[in-house]
Amino acid sequence: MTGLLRPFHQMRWNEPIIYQLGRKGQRGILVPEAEPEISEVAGDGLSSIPEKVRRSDLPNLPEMAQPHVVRHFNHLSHENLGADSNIDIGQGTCTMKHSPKINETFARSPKVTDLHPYQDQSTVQGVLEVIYRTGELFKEISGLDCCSIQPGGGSHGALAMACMVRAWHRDRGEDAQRDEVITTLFSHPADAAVPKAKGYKVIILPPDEEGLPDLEAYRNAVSERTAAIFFTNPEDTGIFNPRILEFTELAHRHGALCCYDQANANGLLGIARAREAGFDMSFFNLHKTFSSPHGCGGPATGLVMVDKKLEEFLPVPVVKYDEIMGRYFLDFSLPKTCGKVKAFFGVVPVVLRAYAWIMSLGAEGLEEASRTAILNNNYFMKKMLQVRGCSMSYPKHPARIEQVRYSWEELKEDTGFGTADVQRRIADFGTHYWGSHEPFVIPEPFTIEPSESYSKDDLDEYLEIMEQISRECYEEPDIIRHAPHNSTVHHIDHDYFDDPEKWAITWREYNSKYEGYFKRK
Amino acid sequence: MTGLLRPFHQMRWNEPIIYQLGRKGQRGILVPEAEPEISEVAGDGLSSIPEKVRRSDLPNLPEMAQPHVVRHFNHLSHENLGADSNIDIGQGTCTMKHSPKINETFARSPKVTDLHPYQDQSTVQGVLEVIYRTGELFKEISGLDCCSIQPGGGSHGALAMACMVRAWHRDRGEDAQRDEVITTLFSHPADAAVPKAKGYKVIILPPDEEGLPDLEAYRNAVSERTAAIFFTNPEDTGIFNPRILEFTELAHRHGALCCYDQANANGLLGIARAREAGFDMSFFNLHKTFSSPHGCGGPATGLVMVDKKLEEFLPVPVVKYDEIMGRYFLDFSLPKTCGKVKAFFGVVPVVLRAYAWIMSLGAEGLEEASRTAILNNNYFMKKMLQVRGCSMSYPKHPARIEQVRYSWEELKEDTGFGTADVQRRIADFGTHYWGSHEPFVIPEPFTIEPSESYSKDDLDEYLEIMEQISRECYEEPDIIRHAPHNSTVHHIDHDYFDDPEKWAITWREYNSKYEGYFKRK
Amino acid sequence: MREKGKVHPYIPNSESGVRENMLHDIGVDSVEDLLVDIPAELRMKGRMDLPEPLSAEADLKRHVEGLLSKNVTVGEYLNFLGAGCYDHHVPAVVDEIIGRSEFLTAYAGEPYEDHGRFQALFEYQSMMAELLDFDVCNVPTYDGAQAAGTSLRMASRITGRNKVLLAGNMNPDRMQVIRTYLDPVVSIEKFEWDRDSGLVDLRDLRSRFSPDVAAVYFENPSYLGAIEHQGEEIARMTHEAGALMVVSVDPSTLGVMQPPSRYGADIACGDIQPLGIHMNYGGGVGGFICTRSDTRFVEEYPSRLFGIAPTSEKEWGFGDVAWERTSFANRETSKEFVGTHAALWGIAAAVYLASMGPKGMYELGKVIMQRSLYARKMLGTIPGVSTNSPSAVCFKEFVVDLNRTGLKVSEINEKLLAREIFGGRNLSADFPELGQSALFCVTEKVTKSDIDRLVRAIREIAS
Amino acid sequence: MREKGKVHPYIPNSESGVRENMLHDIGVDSVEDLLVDIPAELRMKGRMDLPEPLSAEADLKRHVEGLLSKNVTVGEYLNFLGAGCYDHHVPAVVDEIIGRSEFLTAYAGEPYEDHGRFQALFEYQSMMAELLDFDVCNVPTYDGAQAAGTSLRMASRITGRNKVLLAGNMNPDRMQVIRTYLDPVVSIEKFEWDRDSGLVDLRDLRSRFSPDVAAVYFENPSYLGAIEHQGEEIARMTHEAGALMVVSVDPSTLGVMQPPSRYGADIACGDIQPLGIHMNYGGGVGGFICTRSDTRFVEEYPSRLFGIAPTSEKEWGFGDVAWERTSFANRETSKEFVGTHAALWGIAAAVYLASMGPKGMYELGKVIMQRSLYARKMLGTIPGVSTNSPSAVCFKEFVVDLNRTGLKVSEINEKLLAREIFGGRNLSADFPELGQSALFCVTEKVTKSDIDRLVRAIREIAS
Ligand SMILES: Cc1ncc(COP(=O)(O)O)c(C=O)c1O
Ligand SMILES: Cc1ncc(COP(=O)(O)O)c(C=O)c1O
Repeated sequence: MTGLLRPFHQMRWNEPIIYQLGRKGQRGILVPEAEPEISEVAGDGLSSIPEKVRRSDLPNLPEMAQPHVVRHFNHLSHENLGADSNIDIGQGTCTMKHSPKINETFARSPKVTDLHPYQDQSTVQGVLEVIYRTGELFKEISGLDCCSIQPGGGSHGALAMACMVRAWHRDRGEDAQRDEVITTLFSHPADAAVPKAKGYKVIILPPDEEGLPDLEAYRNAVSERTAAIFFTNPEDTGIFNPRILEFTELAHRHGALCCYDQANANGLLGIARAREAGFDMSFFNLHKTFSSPHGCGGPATGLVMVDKKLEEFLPVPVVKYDEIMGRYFLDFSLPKTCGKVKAFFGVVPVVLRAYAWIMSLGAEGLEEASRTAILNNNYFMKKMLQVRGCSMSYPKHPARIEQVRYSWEELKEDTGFGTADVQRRIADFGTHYWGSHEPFVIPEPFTIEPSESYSKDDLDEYLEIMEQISRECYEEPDIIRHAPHNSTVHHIDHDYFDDPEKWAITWREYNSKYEGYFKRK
Repeated sequence: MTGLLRPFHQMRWNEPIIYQLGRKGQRGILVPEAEPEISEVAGDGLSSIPEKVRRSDLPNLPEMAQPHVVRHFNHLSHENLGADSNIDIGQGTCTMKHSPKINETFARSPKVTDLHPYQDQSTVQGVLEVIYRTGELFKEISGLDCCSIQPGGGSHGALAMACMVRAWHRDRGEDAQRDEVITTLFSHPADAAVPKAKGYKVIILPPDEEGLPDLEAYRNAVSERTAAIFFTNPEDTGIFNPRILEFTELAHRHGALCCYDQANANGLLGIARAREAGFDMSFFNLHKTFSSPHGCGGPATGLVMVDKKLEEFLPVPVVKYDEIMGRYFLDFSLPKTCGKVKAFFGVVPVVLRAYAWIMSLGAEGLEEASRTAILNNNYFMKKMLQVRGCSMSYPKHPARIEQVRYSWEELKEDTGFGTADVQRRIADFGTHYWGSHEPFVIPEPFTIEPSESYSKDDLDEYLEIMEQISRECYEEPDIIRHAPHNSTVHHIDHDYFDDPEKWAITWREYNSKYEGYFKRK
Repeated sequence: MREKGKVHPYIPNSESGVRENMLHDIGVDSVEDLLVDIPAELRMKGRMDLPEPLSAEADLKRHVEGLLSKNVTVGEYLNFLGAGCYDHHVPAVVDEIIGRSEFLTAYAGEPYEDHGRFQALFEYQSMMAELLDFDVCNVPTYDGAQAAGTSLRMASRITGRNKVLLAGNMNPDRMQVIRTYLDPVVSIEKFEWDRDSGLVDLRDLRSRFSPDVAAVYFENPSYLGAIEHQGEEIARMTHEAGALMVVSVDPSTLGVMQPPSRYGADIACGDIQPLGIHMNYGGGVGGFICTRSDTRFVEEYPSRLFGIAPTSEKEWGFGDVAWERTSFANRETSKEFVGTHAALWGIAAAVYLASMGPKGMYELGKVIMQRSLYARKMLGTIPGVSTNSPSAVCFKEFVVDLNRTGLKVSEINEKLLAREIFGGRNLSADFPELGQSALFCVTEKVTKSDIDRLVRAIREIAS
Repeated sequence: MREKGKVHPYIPNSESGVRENMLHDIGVDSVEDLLVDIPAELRMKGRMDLPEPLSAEADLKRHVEGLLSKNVTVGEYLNFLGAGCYDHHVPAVVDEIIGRSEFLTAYAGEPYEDHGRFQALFEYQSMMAELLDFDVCNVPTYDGAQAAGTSLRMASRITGRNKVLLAGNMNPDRMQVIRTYLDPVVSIEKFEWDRDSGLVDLRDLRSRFSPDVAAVYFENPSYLGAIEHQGEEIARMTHEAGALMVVSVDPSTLGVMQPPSRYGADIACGDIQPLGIHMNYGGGVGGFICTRSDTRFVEEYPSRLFGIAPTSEKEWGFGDVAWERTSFANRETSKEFVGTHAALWGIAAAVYLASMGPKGMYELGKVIMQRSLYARKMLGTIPGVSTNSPSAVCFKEFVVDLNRTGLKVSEINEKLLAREIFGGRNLSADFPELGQSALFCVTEKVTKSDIDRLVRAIREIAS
């Protein structure tokens, strides 16, 4: 009971694959049956399906009674952590934070879940008002003017931006000429991949020796071919680019648009905004900074804000307020719209949670969140750098915003263990740690983002885990080598993911390749 | 992956006591503040409290931020099993079964949770209708005539019965004379303890050599002093008393009332009822047979059914239907009522779940539940008796109803390990097992009740665990001796529960007796 | 008798293939063969006459939600009812935690596999003890009424006496339960309350002591809302008479009011419903009993008491303290009885208290005092309406005297209902001496504009 | 700038004492000192002009629930809207599981600490593959629209061609998304549908093939509800032209309808919303893409694909298959991009499919067919109302031709609304060729009496 390290063991159920459970004939739920009067009129319904497309067999699904469905998925949930259960600071760039339970009750209300997108708009005034008000809040948060909640995630927000860039230049007759997008190496991969998917040639700026996008390289890259720049700032190094205005101004001077990836705005609320930095548009991940839970990877929202001049290019529809009628409505009439990026209108429960979170904190509270995130990050960094084998690059920026990309280069050199080994071992301590996204120019990287949801005690506990693992790398290599020990499962053989002969993406594919336990057929 | 035994490990967080968490000044939730206009009129409110009773300090509660409250109790939940997570057949007499999730959604609806008991009855017609309809269903289930949902658990149901017994005899002027209640040794302890708490002298019938209440002893016991009999049938031996009618008739012949403990009715639905067995009243645990979840031990309902003749003695109020007005109402006007046993009217969410469960199954489904419970029990028994060291008494009754009390007598003799040792070890397999309630006339007892919620595979898995533990007792005693190994905690020192010098019932008491980790002050 | 082929989602083995296998393993032909012990005359004839089942979940949902939609909630209307069941805010965290299946569907697991619930309830006991400034608290009983009843029977056993004195200004619903619970073992005598102040009538109380009095019981605040500040005097008298003082207290007051331990109570009890538990039409109740760490007291609890203990690996372990007291251990010599009570609400209260913390409980008390004072003052400005009598300071409830409106409480409440307001509890039946009076309750959820709306409505109705 | 002493429940370190400690440990005086990299001109001036916060949870709840109460749900009114978003019954088990915090609040944990979500999504993939009779399925994409868009871009990459042919009777909302997603890399051409049958116009389609056609895309059922049974012919033509056939399918049909793999589809896609996911005003969407186990196809998925692998202790292990495809691994050479999509809905669909099983999916399809056939027939009996054209057999949706009522769809729907009925989707804007027609949807939740109520209402309105 002394010290912060807890003897931990994760739940281990050794849960079978669902197809190994149940028994032929069992049912998990029953479906309504047609009334006799209906059968009289409509018969069995099925014989009217043209024979060619009438299913000739039953789909091979599990057959399980309800208690077993519940138990199985409960067991799987026990074998998962989640932000509610661990000190979830190890997922840099993702702003793991507390999602207040009250907001869940809103999102789960039938008043949200049981609405059809094509209901008469008079019957969805509540949800339209929430969307509208959220846009109003983000005007202040971003400094920009108009809002779309349509994108279903951060990368999707980037897509909406790329689509608007195309529509904008097309409108000005410059689309053919402007076939390049510039981004930076430490920006999120989506900032390159998305414009590329949208048909742009992507130029990636390397970092300079301070870790910031190389301004010289940028000057050479930007031109009349530049359609837009897609920048994350701060990048996951946590260094705010103090010259960002030079970048955006230069882009503007060349007729390009400036697109801001604010997936992670958690260090900047009320402190520095898209507007002041000269961006024309920006997206925000409501599932990160704005506290909607991540749901194992969505549903999510990459809310987009744009400058007034881009309003008519927004995806349709947008929510507007009719002052005279006193009602909210969906406006589809943007003649220059970039089109739609998502079915229907967007992910309302996510927007609602973000709205509630912002309303619960207000301007002062949002700022407090950012300032605390910065405080936590710098505190953690200070201590983390004292852990043996850990370092960071770009020491010219000793203060960082909300996250830091670290390196185990020295650990690797000293012990042969690198970031993947630490990652494997940390599962034994009931928490999570992530090895950073590409590029791996910082060797053996990891990114920590200790958002405002974590206390000093949490950070100290996590630091103690890092120290312990570092110590083990130096002194007890066998522990690391065979980790994890106290997790749900043990060392996984990765060949089975990269070799097409070996991989199995479904149980059916497994059964076609293997019998018993991975015995090749 | 072969066999049914799973390598299991329960979640081990080594979670601190809540007072070891948080930090001075932290808040988990904020409370509304008075509007300025109110402060103007009412001041700070507090100074109006007479000084003598104005609290002079703040209560010493934990100070925790919301994420930490969530995380702490999540961790504790991880360190608990529950029927949703394990093959919960080891808690005999408690009818652990599946509680359908749909019924939870009903119970959690604001249309249930957010009702005040003194609302105008026109605004609670839905809940009154549910109570009324539940009574109607139980008329068929029990064969009896009138219903009260007031008791807050099975023992409370017994209390309501004892109170009606008193009221009945008082009404007939026989209260002073009738000061005895007869129950049986294998009946639930509540059937003795409750009448005793209600001022009765309790006579406990021993079992005869067949394990049934000794009829001879009963004939000697019953008299004009007998106020009532309180019988469980079947008792946890699982043997249905085929001569129960002789008991009830004899009681009636002596002017006594016959009270049935049907806490566990799970083997008898649609098969054998209180009415046919001659009982005047009976209680039913809605949290057992009728599927309301147990909530770690309540809230619960011990619904009481009585014969028509006892209607006016029921606890007040009862729910009635006014045909003319077409509305349900609370009837307080039972002049001979036994009084109230519980605040307000009863535990509505529990009643609602039971109502929904019965409605989802219907008559055929309820019978199917009982028949399957019987099938499961007899299947399990057959296999369990093949486990080395296990036996049961009263072999004259080779078929049992819904549960069986077994014995590890032989195991104990052979290995020195008994039921408590098995209990300690079973935690290592992710399930639970209970050593029966007193009396321990069957040596080293345990009671298994495999309700209809469990599949053959579940029973086989549990049996394999029992076999494994038995094998270990014989062959690997050290494993048993030091169990549990894979649970949340290890061997607990029981002296700290029985020695007043050592026990600590609160953290505050702990701190007054100990410092550090159990170091006596 | 089974309908061929019908498989129930809740009953895995209702699938007929597996049944045949199992019957075969048992060595019988049908379940019927397992019912040999039930004689024919005890078998039910025919099938229960129940409604057609709603086997499809969608059909069941529609049916039940259809019934429930006939209810009107306190969220839909404006509510001023209290009288022992209170519409406090329930933090969402509470519902989240007690909704988790590991707590919701657990029952009586052992400290090894159900460590979590033992710890959670030990923590509940610990926080309640701090709130009450006592050393011992039990796992929740059925409700505050039973907690009071048991406290009085504990007092009776401890003192070896069998009469208790109960305050006339106590909750009449609770009074009925206590009566049932004590009868015929302990007898009850009521003592007077002062009609002007609303407090205990000390003179009357003093006159009633006798050597068979085991305990004096009063509530703080009283049922009529009054803050009782004569506790020390009452304690002095009571102890002089060799009896124990039992005080039932609303725990939501304890951020701003002294707990009974501080003015001499020997046993404090009450209902935890105000601590984060939904009203549930009165079903959201659970009782607590707190005492000193004194074996004479501890041994008399019928309830479960979870204690802390060391383990072989230096973890926190838990288990039942003094198990032999309980009816689980000794049917004939137990202290009253124990059973399934309201443990989950105990966990709810634990989450609530941990969320609120010391300052939350303080601020809760403060805003309730402020808003209820405001409401009392404002209602008092309506012609024909008086809120001055009884005159004591109140916590969240107070008596509104409507006699001079010329209307009955029932009439006024009916008109309030038409305006979507649940008016105060009608006192005319339980306290006929007050004529047409009602008990209004103002919790932290009631805002100024709610109060103003009420005042406007009554002003209209009364004019 | 901090308001002194204000502590936020969501921000543990907002308590000022600990901040001082931490600043001290860092070696600075204030957070301001950590903002050195942000030049003054980039700093926000003043404070954001946001509404006063609702810091108390009770206040927040009242505010938000007040807003939401302005919505009317499909449970409160009777609903006949479909058109790509369907009001199927969502089993309570689904909400229970996806509401569990371990799934809800998890994100990107590794297979060691988040084994559970990997397994749950592997099982999702496995069940979807069975439903579709294909070997591979991805972790859900944003929605069925993006699944279609990506399927078409996969087809383009596989064939090395850059034009796709889309059926004219497809979902117009989805069409817009596909257009955005393909532009400017892949061009789109629409082909005709047969106005009489409602099915693909084979002649027109045949005329449009050219060597740059990568794929033919149609939906089954079509947006207008028709069951397309010419799949084999379309596949033959398509494959002869060297193109791939991409079919988007409503998975709720697949208990009774052949999956596209059985009539020649190379890629099947669609939206999982019907599989146990609440409509959420159109936000409850998630896309699936299924193919054969063919590396040429697998390598073109942009999505995550969870695979199974052995562990050193012979457990089931999981991880990402062919990670190098994804934009997480290679920003410049990735297949499109991946990000946070809709994983939780994938778990929802897994729970749904496991609960329903083969027979549940079959019975679902059957009752929908029966009830929608009944509705179609009954509506057709109303004078002025026709449900015969297009003539194809439909699944849960069908076109109701209201031209001869002399009323506009919008007028009829308004009158239905006044009767608390959401009428069918107005087709007059998207399909002007149909004049005043509406698309009505009947799921398993709609009972005979609901349909009769609708028919009565329209009969009244139209007369
Ligand atoms: C900076 C940045 N941009 C974009 C994204 C992509 O967001 P999403 O995962 O919601 O697609 C992320 C997510 O990690 C991010 O950190
Ligand atoms: C036969 C019998 N009677 C009474 C009871 C007491 O019920 P409760 O625990 O609800 O008080 C039980 C509970 O185990 C029981 O099995």
